[in-house]
Amino acid sequence: MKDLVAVVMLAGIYGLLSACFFVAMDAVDVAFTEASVGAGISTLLMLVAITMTGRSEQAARHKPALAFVVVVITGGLLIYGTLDMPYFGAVDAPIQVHVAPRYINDSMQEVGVPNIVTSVLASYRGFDTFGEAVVIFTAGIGVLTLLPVLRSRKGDDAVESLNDSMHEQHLIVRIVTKILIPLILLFALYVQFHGDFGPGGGFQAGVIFAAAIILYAMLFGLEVARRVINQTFIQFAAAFGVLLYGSVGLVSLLNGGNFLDYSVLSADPIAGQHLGILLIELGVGCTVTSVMVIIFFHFAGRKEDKQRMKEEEVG
Amino acid sequence: MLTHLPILQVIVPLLAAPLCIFLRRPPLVWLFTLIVSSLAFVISILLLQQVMASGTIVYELGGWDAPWGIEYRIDALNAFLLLIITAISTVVLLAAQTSISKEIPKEKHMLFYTLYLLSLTGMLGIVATGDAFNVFVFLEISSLSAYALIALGKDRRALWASFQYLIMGTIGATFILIGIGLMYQMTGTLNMEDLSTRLPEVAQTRTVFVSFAFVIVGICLKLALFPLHLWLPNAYTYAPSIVTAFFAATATKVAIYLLIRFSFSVFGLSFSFTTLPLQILFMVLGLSGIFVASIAAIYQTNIKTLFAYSSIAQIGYMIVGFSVSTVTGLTATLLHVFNHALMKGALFLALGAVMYRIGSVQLSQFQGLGRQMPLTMAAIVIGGLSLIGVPLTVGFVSKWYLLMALIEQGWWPVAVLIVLGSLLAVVYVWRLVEIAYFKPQLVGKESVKEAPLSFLIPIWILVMANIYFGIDTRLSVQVAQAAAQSLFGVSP
Amino acid sequence: MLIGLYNYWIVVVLMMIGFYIVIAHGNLIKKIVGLTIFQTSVFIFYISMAKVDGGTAPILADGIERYSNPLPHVLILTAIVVGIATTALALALTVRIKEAYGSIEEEHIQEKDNQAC
Amino acid sequence: MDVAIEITSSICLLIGSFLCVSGGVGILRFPDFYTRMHAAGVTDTLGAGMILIGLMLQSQDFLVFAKLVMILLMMLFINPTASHALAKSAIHNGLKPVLDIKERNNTESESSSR
Repeated sequence: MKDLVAVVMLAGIYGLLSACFFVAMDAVDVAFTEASVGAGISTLLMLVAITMTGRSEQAARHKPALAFVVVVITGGLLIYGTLDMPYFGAVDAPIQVHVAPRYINDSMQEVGVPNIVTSVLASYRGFDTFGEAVVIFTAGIGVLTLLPVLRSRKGDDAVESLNDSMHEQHLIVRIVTKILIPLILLFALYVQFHGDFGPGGGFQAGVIFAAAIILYAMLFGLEVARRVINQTFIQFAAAFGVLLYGSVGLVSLLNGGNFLDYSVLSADPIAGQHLGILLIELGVGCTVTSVMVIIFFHFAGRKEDKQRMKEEEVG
Repeated sequence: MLTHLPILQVIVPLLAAPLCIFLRRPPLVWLFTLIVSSLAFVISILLLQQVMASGTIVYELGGWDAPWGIEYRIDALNAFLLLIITAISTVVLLAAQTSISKEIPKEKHMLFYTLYLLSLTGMLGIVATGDAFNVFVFLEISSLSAYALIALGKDRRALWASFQYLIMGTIGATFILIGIGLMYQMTGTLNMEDLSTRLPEVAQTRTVFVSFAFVIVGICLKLALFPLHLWLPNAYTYAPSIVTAFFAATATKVAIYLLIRFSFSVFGLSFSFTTLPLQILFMVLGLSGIFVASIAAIYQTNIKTLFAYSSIAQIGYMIVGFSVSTVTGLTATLLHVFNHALMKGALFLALGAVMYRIGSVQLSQFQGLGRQMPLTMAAIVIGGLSLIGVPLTVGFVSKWYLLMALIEQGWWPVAVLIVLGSLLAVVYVWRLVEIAYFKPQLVGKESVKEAPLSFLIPIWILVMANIYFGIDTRLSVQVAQAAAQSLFGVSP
Repeated sequence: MLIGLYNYWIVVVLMMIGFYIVIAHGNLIKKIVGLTIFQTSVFIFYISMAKVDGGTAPILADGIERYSNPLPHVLILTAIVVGIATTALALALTVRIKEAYGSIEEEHIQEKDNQAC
Repeated sequence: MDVAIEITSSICLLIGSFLCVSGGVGILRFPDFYTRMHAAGVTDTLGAGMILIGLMLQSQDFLVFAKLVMILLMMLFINPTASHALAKSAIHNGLKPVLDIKERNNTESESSSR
């Protein structure tokens, strides 16, 4: 297949299908994330990238033989490795009897959150999630360094006129979007704060929140969106999320517990856990939203800036 | 506060990274980064003291006990590595501001330091943690920041090098992820300590064997072990000088640490070395790495590439020491990890100084540099001697131990090959020396001044360390031996 | 045995398709797509081992006795985030490579590098 | 009563599934972009709508019912808008609908390569 758009769309569909598979495998939280990331954000980013790098693949020789051998060896090794595995769905597999039972049986008393995934994610293995927030922060900083804004500012009038012409073009879509965006934001907030009881949490909420902003930017022009959401502000927000997470840990350290031990945040351990989880989910949400927006703005902004520079060269 | 040292070690640079975004002004950020890095250095010294005095420190994150929560487990090996990483990072940072002022546009300086701190955090996190999955998370933090840092290089080839590294690195990380998954599936736990007690029960299964293979291959990709080294030369050549100095001295060391940790502590010595032909395999790979990379280094005209290849060769020495799998062998490997960090730090920083003054590190540009930048070139020469393994430098100490380990086992042929490999190092170092000292200065070329003090101080700190630890070996050998013994003590 | 393990075998095949795309294709975007497929398949592998016969989603509710294992879910949530971070960075690099080299084919880039040397 | 609801809901679900499948076939079989979009857009709105109605009839819980209604409303908003945006951008970028059999043969190779 030479058309990269088709390739990217198929990859997105694969993401969506695997999300469906995750639902069937009882992993609702993961399915939610995979749907928003695999089918949503990553497809979007790839499409934006393709608009800059060209849509079709050039015919090129590649060396399938060697790659094929490597793949067959790796795959064969893996198949060989599966032979001694516990069977699919087995109740007495090691992973079902060793560490996990404590999460299932005791998390309600120890953390007090019905969604076990949330309690493991945020409390038992809270440090992994901290690492996750830092990873996404790193990606944001990385994109910032790789694709800096090439601002060659034209006057604001040009933006306005561009704005007007776009307004006529996308009338219907814009009006529907105007109705939808508040709903999307509302849904994001619901996901953010309902994560304790159902599937959801900071990361998913952050992606949805960012999706609303990205939708706005796509329809009302990047310049307008950039004016609404200041660049420096959004960088601060990304840093703030990580700091919020970290400071929750530091406060628990100062209160005499270990790092990220939420039980000491409040007199009642369960209340402390609730408070801690709420705060760190907010931190994750904050970082994820701002990083996703940063990434999108810098990809799409790169394209617009390039176009503008080209026009200026010609004109 | 002392009980919280293990986590502070990682958290201090981690939280400093987002704070950089708030500071924004480059000189301020530089100073801040430097302070944070030295703070981390102080913490690592304290940790090492504690570990040497009272044994392994365990720190439970979130207050959850081990297999359920994540724990940090610091023993002599971790503390040693933490010390190396923070020390190198601090020394390299001294020169950072001067060096990047010419290599990176000003508006990116703040982001550079943020990424630098993140990368430091990632490495510290990998080393400090006692949880297999946590390793993966911090591995990705350090790799992602590494890709971005390498891509900051001026040459467009930096981008391509970074992309290749990204692909290889991600494949490696995914392999590690698969390996950890298989391990988890057979034991039900992710904690390394817990894994090491539960793995022997299932050691005979094919799944565990495959999981071991995947983890090791994944680590070797990160380690740039021959023949998986292809990403390394380009990445080191085109990255900004500071980044090269930092990564050459630390990144592969972290991978070596992981290799040792997984094969000795997690899977256990008897599994790694008696059931599998790992000894021979690593011996062959290490030796061929030494020879292929050294010979490749001889033909390079770009000095950064030359030393990048020499890094691959040095990794070969570490791997040979590792494959001997005796206390002496492992001591040699750990010593070489420490010593190699010192020499490569000094060498690449000195190259950074050359880059700063003449804007290129092509071999031809070095003509007559011996007289124009005497201190910098002297540092390069001492670093080169150390690479060869001349007595009174650190390189000699680690090679001496390596030879002892080999002779203890009666592997004479290998010992001879190691000495031969060192002779190859003489060739490539000599080429540089010849051009720098014995060729006249290019006609019509402007004369260059000696590098600024901000370079000379860190370079000479490292060079002095090269000589000091080459003469007074008590400290490094004692710690390395303690670490090696603890590894064999845990898994007899 | 076939029934007990077929799930893993399918996952292995998916993984290897992704892996093959990464190493065999020269187009950088395709490489990235391959990488996401490879990673997503590893996620599927983790999630399938968490499944318990007769279990439900790990959200505590009255009257339900058996839940799927929540730990792999947590790990994969983290891994998905790591995956998207890598993808974003890789795409940014691709865009820069296109600007610097005028191509996103591995071969052309290497040719240009060799000429420059 | 229960039986009646059960039957109605099954019929709704069946029709919905049939429409979805036929939409899928349409995407594959129709000659050009616009007709394919028609297949996708129209049958998906109706097909998914019927499935949702079928599920609503089966829901015991009010909360579930409310959620399904929300989804239905959303679909009714978004699907036509998305089809509209697609068609519009296609026509803006100069993709001509196939109007005639003769013309079709000329452009078929072009459109099938997409």
